Order: sequence, then C-alpha cells, then structure tokens
Amino acid sequence: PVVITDTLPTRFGIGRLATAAEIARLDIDVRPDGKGLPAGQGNSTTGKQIFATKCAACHGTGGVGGPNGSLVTSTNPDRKRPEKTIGNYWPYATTVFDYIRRAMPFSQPGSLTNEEVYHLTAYLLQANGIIDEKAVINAQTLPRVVMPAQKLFVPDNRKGGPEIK
Amino acid sequence: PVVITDTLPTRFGIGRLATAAEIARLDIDVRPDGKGLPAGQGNSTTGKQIFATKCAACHGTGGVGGPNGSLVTSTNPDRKRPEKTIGNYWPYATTVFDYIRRAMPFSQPGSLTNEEVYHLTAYLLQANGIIDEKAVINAQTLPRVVMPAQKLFVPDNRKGGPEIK
Amino acid sequence: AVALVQTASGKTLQQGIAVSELLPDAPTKQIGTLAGEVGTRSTFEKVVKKPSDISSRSPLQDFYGIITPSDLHFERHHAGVPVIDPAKHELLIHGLVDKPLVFTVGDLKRFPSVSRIAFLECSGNFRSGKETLSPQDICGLTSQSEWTGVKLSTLFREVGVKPNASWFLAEGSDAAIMTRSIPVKKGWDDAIVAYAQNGEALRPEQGYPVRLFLPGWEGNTSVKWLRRIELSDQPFMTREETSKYTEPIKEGKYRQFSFDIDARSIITFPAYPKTVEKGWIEIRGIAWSGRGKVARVEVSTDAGKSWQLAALQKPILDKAHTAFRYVWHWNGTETEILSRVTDETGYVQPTLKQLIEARGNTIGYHFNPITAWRIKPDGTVLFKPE
Amino acid sequence: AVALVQTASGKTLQQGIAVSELLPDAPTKQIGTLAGEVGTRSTFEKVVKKPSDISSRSPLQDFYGIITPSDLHFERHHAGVPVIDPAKHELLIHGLVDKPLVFTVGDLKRFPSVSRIAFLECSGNFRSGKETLSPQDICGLTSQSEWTGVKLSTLFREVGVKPNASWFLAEGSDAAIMTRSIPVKKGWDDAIVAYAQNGEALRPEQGYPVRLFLPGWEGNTSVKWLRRIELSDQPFMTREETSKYTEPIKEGKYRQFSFDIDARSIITFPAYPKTVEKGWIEIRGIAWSGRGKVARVEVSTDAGKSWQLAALQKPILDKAHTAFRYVWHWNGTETEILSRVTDETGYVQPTLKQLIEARGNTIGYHFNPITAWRIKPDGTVLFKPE
Ligand code: HEC
Ligand code: HEC
Ligand SMILES: [Ca+2]
Ligand SMILES: [Ca+2]
Ligand SMILES: [Ca+2]
Ligand SMILES: [Ca+2]
Ligand SMILES: [Ca+2]
Ligand SMILES: [Ca+2]
Ligand SMILES: [Co+2]
Ligand SMILES: [Co+2]
Repeated sequence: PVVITDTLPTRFGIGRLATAAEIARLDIDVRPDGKGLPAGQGNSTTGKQIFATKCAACHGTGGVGGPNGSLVTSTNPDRKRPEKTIGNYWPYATTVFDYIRRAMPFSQPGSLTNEEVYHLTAYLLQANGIIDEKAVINAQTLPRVVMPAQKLFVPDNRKGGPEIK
Repeated sequence: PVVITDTLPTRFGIGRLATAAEIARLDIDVRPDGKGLPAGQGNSTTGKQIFATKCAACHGTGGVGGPNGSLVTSTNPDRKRPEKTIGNYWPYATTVFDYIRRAMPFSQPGSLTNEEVYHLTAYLLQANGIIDEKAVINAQTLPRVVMPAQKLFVPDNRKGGPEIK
Repeated sequence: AVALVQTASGKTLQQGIAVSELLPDAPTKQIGTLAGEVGTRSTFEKVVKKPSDISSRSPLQDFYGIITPSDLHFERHHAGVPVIDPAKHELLIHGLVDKPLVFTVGDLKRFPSVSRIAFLECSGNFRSGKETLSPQDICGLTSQSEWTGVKLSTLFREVGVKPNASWFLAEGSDAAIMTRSIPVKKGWDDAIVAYAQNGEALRPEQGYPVRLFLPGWEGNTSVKWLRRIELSDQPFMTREETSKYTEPIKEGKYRQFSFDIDARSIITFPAYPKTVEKGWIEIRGIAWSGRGKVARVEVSTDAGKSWQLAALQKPILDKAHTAFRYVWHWNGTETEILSRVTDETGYVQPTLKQLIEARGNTIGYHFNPITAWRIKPDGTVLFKPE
Repeated sequence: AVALVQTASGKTLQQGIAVSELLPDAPTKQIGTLAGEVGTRSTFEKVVKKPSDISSRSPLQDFYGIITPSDLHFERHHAGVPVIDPAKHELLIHGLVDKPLVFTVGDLKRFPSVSRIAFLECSGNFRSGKETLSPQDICGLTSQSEWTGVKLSTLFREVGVKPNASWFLAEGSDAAIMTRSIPVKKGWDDAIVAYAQNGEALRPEQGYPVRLFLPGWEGNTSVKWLRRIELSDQPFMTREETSKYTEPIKEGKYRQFSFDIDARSIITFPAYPKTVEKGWIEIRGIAWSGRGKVARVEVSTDAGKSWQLAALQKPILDKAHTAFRYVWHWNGTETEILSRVTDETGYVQPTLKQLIEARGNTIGYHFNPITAWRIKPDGTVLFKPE
C-alpha cells in the first residue's frame, strides 16, 4: 500500500481568523511569569471574608479541613502525612489565581470577579504563611511570590528501558 | 512475541456427552438423500386443504401471488421474469419438507405436525406439476423426486485473482 | 453588559467583571452530569440504521474508522431477533463425530479463545436505481466488529470430527431455525464460534449469546443464535442455499455455495446526502475483501479517466474493512469520483458493466461494482446509477 | 405429552406430533423483534462501570478482546460531563502562531483524518488494600477505543506554529475549564484532535464533540471538550500539573510532567469475583505500554517462581491494549497467578516492592505493579494485596 502525501498542501485554508476580541474572551490562563493576569488587586483581609462566605463550607474554616480538602497547611496530629496544600505543595502562586478563577467555587464556577479572585489568592497565600497581611496581590506582585514547594519539583526522568524509576 | 501452543491438549474435557434422545429432539434437518425424514406420509389432496387454511393468505390461492410470494410456477404476463418458485427454482424436494417444518407458517413456526408437512409438501410438488395427484410422499418417495431446477445449479467457480466471474 | 476584555497579554482594564462574562458557553458554568454506570450517546447525534422488517442498513456515511458501533451493526434476519436466556442456551455438536457433545455458553467461554477484527457482509448488499441513494442505501449491509470466541477447530477436536465429514450444518435458534451447510474445511481454517463483539457479549441482533462467524464469507453463513452443528458427508441443501443465496450466471445457470465476498470499496465521503465546498477535500471510504487483505485502493476524481493510489489506514487486516483516504483539491467543476480496490489475490473491483458481462444480464447476490458519485458545481453529491 | 422422537437417521415412529414438541425453546416458536434503527444490549447482560462522582471504572473482567464498548469506557472528570452543542462548539488555536484560527467541528472534520486504536489510562489507576478487589477495582481506569480525528500537527501547520513555541496549553470546555501544558513536540509527533471513537462521534463522557488524544500519555493530558490551544514558550503550571498529577519520588522530591504511561499488564481472568474449576483454564489479560508495543507477556502460575510466555493476540498495536492468553492446567491446589509485560523499550513491569524501592515509601500516580491473584482450592480467586 502506497500512501499519497505529495499532494498535501501545508495549509488547507480551513478555519476562520480569530479576532483579538474573541481570543481575549477565552484567554483566561495565567502563566508563572504573570502573563494573563488581569488588572485589579487583592488583599488577605478582604479575601478572608470572601473565603468565609463562598469557600469555607467546602474547604473548612480558615481553609483547613472541610469536605473537599484543606487549602491551608496545618499540623494535624490525626494524619500520618501532612495534607498537601497550597502552602506545602503548590510550586507557583499564579496557579492559585488561575485555578480559582476557572473552577471555583465548585458549584458556581465562573461567578467570581477578578477582584474577588485576587483577594482570595492573597488570603490563601497569607493563611499559608507565604505573604504577610499587608501584602497587595496584583499582576506585578503575584508572579514574584516564591512558593515553599517550588524546590520540591523535578522533571520526569523516566525514559523506558530496563530501569525502574 | 512467542506463542505457546505446545501445552495445548487435543481435548479439554469441556462439555457434556449428548444423549441420543436430546440429539433427536433437535435433529430436525432433512438431507437430499432423505436422512432426517420422519415417519408418516402425505398426499396433495389433503395438502391442498391445509394450504388453503394455513398458507394461502400469505402465498396466494393455489400458491400463486400473495403478499409473501408465489410457491407455485405460473405464467404471469405482468412480470418481466418468471417468479422463482419451487417448480422452477428449487433443486431438491427434501428442502420443501425441511423448510416448511422448521419455519412455516411464518407466524406460527413449529406448529405443524410431520403429517401435515408431508401433505403440504405433496401438494406443493403436485401444484408445481412435479408429481401427480395420486403420489404419496413419505421418507422413501420424497428423496426420489427429481426437481426440474436441479440441473440449473452449478458450484461456485470464483477463486480470486484478476478474472471477474 | 458590554465588557472591556483582557488581551492575550492581560493589558486591558476589566475590573469587577465576573469571568462568566468572559466565557462563551454555558457548559463552563455549571457542573455537568456525574460519572455513571453506562455512558450515553450525545442527544445531538442522530445516527441510525435504516430498517425494513427483515434487515437494517448501517449508516456508512456517518462512520469514522473501521469499527462499527455494535448498536449500528447491520441486521438481517429471517424471523426477527429472538430473546435467548444464555443460562438456558446450549450448542450441540453431533453427526460424524466421535463424541457428540453439548456445550453451555459457559463451557464455550472456557476454551482457548481468539479475537479478530473482521467485516460481516450480506451477499445481497447492493442497491441502485436512483441518484438519491446514500452509502447506507447502496451498501449498508456490511459492518465490522472485533469478534471473540472459540475457534470451531478447537470444538472439532473436542468432539473428534471424523475424517469423512465434509460438510456441516449450522442451525440457529431463531423462529426460522436458520440453517446453512458449510464445508468442514472452513471450520478447520478460521471459523469462530463467537460470543463477543467489540469487547462485550454479542448484541441480540448479532446472535446473542452465540453465533458462527466465518471470516470473509457471505453473512448468512455466519449463523446467529447458534444451537446446533451437525457433521455430515454431504450438504443439506437447505432453503437458504438453494432458493436463496444462489445467483444467476450465464447460460441460465445458477451459482450455488458462493461463499466468498468479492473485494469491494465505496467512497463514504463525499457521498449523498452530504455536500462539499470547493477546495481541499479528503475523500474517505472503506475497502475490503473476503479473500484476504486489501492490497491497494485507487481513487479517480475525473470520472475514471485516471486513477491515484489512496492512503490506507493501518492496521490493514485480513478480511477486514480497511479505511482509505485521498486528499483532493476540487476546483468546483462538475466531476465524478470513484474508488476501486485490489485485494491480495490480484482481484480488481469490477464495474457494473463488467459484472453484467461476466454473469449475464441480471443482478443477484455478490454484486460489488465500483460506485461513482457525481459532484455538482453547487457541491451536492449524487449517486450515479449505471 | 410423552413423544417418541426421531433418531438421527429418522427411524423412530412419531406421527401426529407437532415439531414444536421436538424443539427445546420458545425462541424458535415466535417471531422475534423486527429490525430496528438502533440495536440493543441483551437484558441478560449486566455489565456496568463502577462510578464515584468523579470517575467510573471499566469492568475489565467482563471484557473480551481489546475494544472497550464506548458506553463502558472509563470516565474521569473534574466537574461532570458537560452538554455541548456541536454546532456552537469551536476550537481556538492562538499564542505563538502566525495566524490564530478558530475551527468549527465541521472545519476539523474537513482536514485529512487519521484513526488509531490506542488505550487511554488515568495515571491514578491503582487500588489495593483488600482481597476482594476485581480488575475493575484495581485498574479499571484504562480503556481502549479506535480514535479518529485530525492530527494536531496538521492544525499546527495550518496556524503556523512559531519555532520558539515549546509548550501548548490545552483547555477544555467543561465547568473545570480543565487545562494541561503539553510539550509542542507531542503535538508534532502523534497528538490527535479527535472527534470520533469506535466508529461514531465521541461520547459525551469522552469529550464530545472534540478532545485532545495523546497516545500513550496519562489520560488527564488528553483534554476533553477541547475549546482552546495556546502555544507558548513555557509551561503554564496549571493546577492539574502541580497540585495534581505529580508524584512523590525519593528524597522528598516530586516528579512533574510525568506523561508516559509505564508498561502494565493484568490478568482479567481468572480474577475476583469469578471462580474456576479444576482442569484447563485459559488465563486471559491485557498488557500495554505508553512507550510503544508490547514485546512480550509472561505468566506465572506458581506464585512467580517460574514464568512462561503467553500468546499475544494480533494485531499488536503501538500504545494499545494487547490481549494475552496462556492455557494452563490447574490441578486444584492453591497457587498464585501473575502476569508481567515487557515493552519494546525493554522495560519490564515491576513488582510493587520494586516500585516502592525506586520511588520511596509512598504510593502515587503511575503505579503499575504486577498483580497477583490467589487461586484457592475451592476455585475462588482473590486479589493479593502486597
Ligand atoms: C461546593 C464545594 C466547593 C466550594 C464552595 C468551593 N470549592 Fe474549592 N474545591 C472543591 C472541590 C470538589 C475541589 C476538587 C476539584 C477537583 O479535584 O477537580 C476543590 C478544589 C479547590 C482547590 C484546589 C485544591 C488542591 O489542592 O488542588 C482550590 C485552590 C480551591 N478549591 C479553592 C476554592 C475557593 C477559593 C473557593 C471559594 C471561592 C472554593 N474552592 C469553593 C469544592 C468546593
Ligand atoms: C403470515 C405469513 C405466512 C404464512 C401464513 C405462511 N408463510 Fe410461507 N413464507 C412467509 C414469508 C414471510 C416467507 C419468506 C421468509 C424468509 O425469506 O425468510 C415465506 C416463505 C415460504 C417458503 C419459501 C419460499 C421460497 O421461495 O424460498 C415456503 C416454501 C413457504 N413459505 C411455505 C409456506 C407454507 C406451506 C405455509 C403454510 C403451512 C406458509 N408458508 C404459511 C410468510 C408466510
Ligand atoms: Ca494565555
Ligand atoms: Ca468556570
Ligand atoms: Ca440430521
Ligand atoms: Ca420453528
Ligand atoms: Ca448478520
Ligand atoms: Ca478520559
Ligand atoms: Co453467495
Ligand atoms: Co504523570
């Protein structure tokens, strides 16, 4: 069986050019370098209040416990291993903003304003002892937050062959 | 990938021995040489009556026409080609007995007695002009009936390769 | 509400706007259906077989790849689909054997098993006569599954088939008690007593709980709802191999026991009722042969004047639908597109004219002609009956 | 009524007896269901996935062959299965490209297409801890389909991916707006933007109408309900590649971007909850590797003391579940059976002990240990948690 490929063009001319506006409408991701962060800012005090209203039912008072897991590191003598939280397991602070904005609150995803997301991000970083109560979180400051867990992550080095990794 | 086959036994010892009775209960086929024909016999006169009651609604009065097709050869000027019937297309008379017994009447399959099937077979052969009205059809006579269409059938001679057959 | 939206670099001001206003679609704003026991088909998909009472044609123009979804596998039966309790169903093998045996469905599953992806086609799979026919209408009595079961040869060894056995009867447990005579050689070669299809138990329409599966042979011989196999030294001449499934050839003769499915292909896209736009079009179709693998598929986009090799999607399996593709630039002028398969025996799919010349002026079983589609300047696609 | 029945040679007298009395079963005496638009599953078959809210495990012990019926394909989602109208769904590709483009589902289907049979496995596919676990419980988050779609490389060429693009973000249109960062190389290599599964449109649970499909990679990366791909010069570090889908290795470190699925096999018969009888048993299972083809599967029937080569069912496909079989005579004494796959890179499926030694004393993603089944003298089969 011979495969014809020489007739294939590089471009088929299918699809329509995306406008800047329609890209912007969908382009909600936030990178570690801050690319994608919107205008606005937040602080942990306001974030704490929003968290109590919109999040604590699922993630516990102060982000500890709750039916859907802790977000804040704590020393819980009942557990063999510490729960993985933003404080001890998240390598990038921008992920907090990105994830909350796209997916939380679980039952009302997409309902938070950017401002609210900044406040919540500030609160969760502060509650985890990563920033202090006075810190303002915005597109400039968030990418600069160094997370305690960042140094724990290493790239995959498995590559097939006989060695078990 | 190596396939292990040398461990395979000829017999696995699975399944249970069939008794003669349970074979007989299922062994309803009839071969061209008459093997499988039960005791009993039939004649076209009785068959004609049964046909009128149980078959004609679907296969037409006298086996011609009807919503489910003719069984008896006729010259119908309305049709380009003659309908394929027992008279002009069936190579073996035993098939008539076998098929009626296993599958007809369509809406009550398995409801006919062997005797009824013999009568119907006799009738359909007679109506197609293959046997005469006096003939008795039974395990001995049926396999001896030579069908007009028998000589028309040839085995498949296609065998792949470039020739279109 | 008009909202100033962020750019890709996140520069534009848009405070106090819920992300919901930035997102296009409802699906991102409400939790979907939770995980379940059995999946669903999207309600936006309306893909169905075309049924008569006795058969139901697969929507070839709506398929992708080579596996036929089991619930869209073509149907053909002679007295409907029976309801069979697998706990009560048994297969009897008797006749010219050392040891007649009865196997429960559970017994059959205990034997060494085999799986193969292969097509099943009704030998009566041809329609023509008008332009508004789809691949489903023309040739929807072919489908493909991964079949799993026990090799019939394994069961032959278990019962001890006698050397003088040359044919066997396969009998179904439907209300037609469908029977066919099969040469014993096919049983030794590659016949399967199948109990599974595409990973699960056979579907009722396909012979649940047990069917015969004869790779490459006309569908009717793969007797469904199999209850009995009788070994014999001659064929039984059942109604399905005399009055039916025999076909006219020249000089008033009729061909009997024509088991093999001749090689065939059909373009399933573009094909009626779909339409196309000018520009690049991937011509897609399936090709298969009952005699082995597809060796090659050629496509013509100029009404048969010239032919190009199509790409064949791997794996190219024995006696299996094989997907072919040919990327073509349509300039918008009226033309005809055709496909033609060659199988590994060197058999080349014929035209209808060649078939009629070879067999005489009648259409019967085993009609596998090249199918042509007319592409009109407005992009409509019509079947070209010859 | 007692009836004298005919013998095989038709000798015994039995006049006046309806053939119905000779026939065993109701199915032969009443016309069955007529042909229909959509087939059915037998009501005697009760094969279901085991769901939690967020995932649903395929019943591996009930499958035959290598195709997973689409409605029994495992599920894993982070905010339920969205309802998506394919007429409204679009895929945006932007970022480091010459020409950001939006494709409708219809657009995607116009491109040259590709099909491949390949597994999809969640990298969190491991459970242990008690004896009464079935293959479904232990490892039911793997399934296999024939996927059809357009190669991502084709779309990359269409948008003109820039040379400095090294990662891309794939984003779903579910309520989690699920995102993963994928090296661009995978997009050029063998990534598919799939719109079909096992011959038909994707099922909603599997990403209808469009998903990413990354052969051999952990399931979560094959983003479902795909709406956006953004080309970038760095990964996005989404929650699913940081907080989740990272796993502990030695010295307190965590492995990130562990995409490849390590080779794995599991015996699916005999396995809990099925039981066996003394005598010949066909040991059956599936083996696969995210790094290529299965090279070999070995089976041990003596608790790992000795190993025998199993037969592999063809076709043996790249990054695909491959069926293996080993015919074994069980003498009725207690034993353990195990399977171990080697893939074409030479990787041999490890024991749990080897995995824990290599990674430290924790269980995480990508656990693919050899699974042992205990066969008790009474024929019951139990999982052996280590
Ligand atoms: C109705 C329950 C519910 C509410 C309310 C809720 N969450 Fe969650 N949250 C969840 C669930 C469930 C998950 C896990 C989702 C998954 O794994 O896909 C989660 C995950 C998270 C995570 C990721 C945790 C990790 O370790 O990966 C963060 C961060 C988070 N939620 C923040 C919030 C914030 C902030 C709010 C309030 C604005 C909130 N959640 C409200 C249920 C909830
Ligand atoms: C309710 C309708 C109906 C009744 C009643 C009926 N038949 Fe039929 N018959 C059919 C149908 C439908 C077929 C075609 C079945 C098929 O092709 O599978 C058929 C086929 C046949 C054939 C085969 C014809 C051929 O050319 O292959 C014979 C012979 C036959 N019937 C005989 C009988 C006899 C004898 C009776 C009465 C005892 C009978 N039929 C009653 C509907 C009926
Ligand atoms: Ca972006
Ligand atoms: Ca959302
Ligand atoms: Ca017999
Ligand atoms: Ca019957
Ligand atoms: Ca069939
Ligand atoms: Ca999945
Ligand atoms: Co034929
Ligand atoms: Co991983």
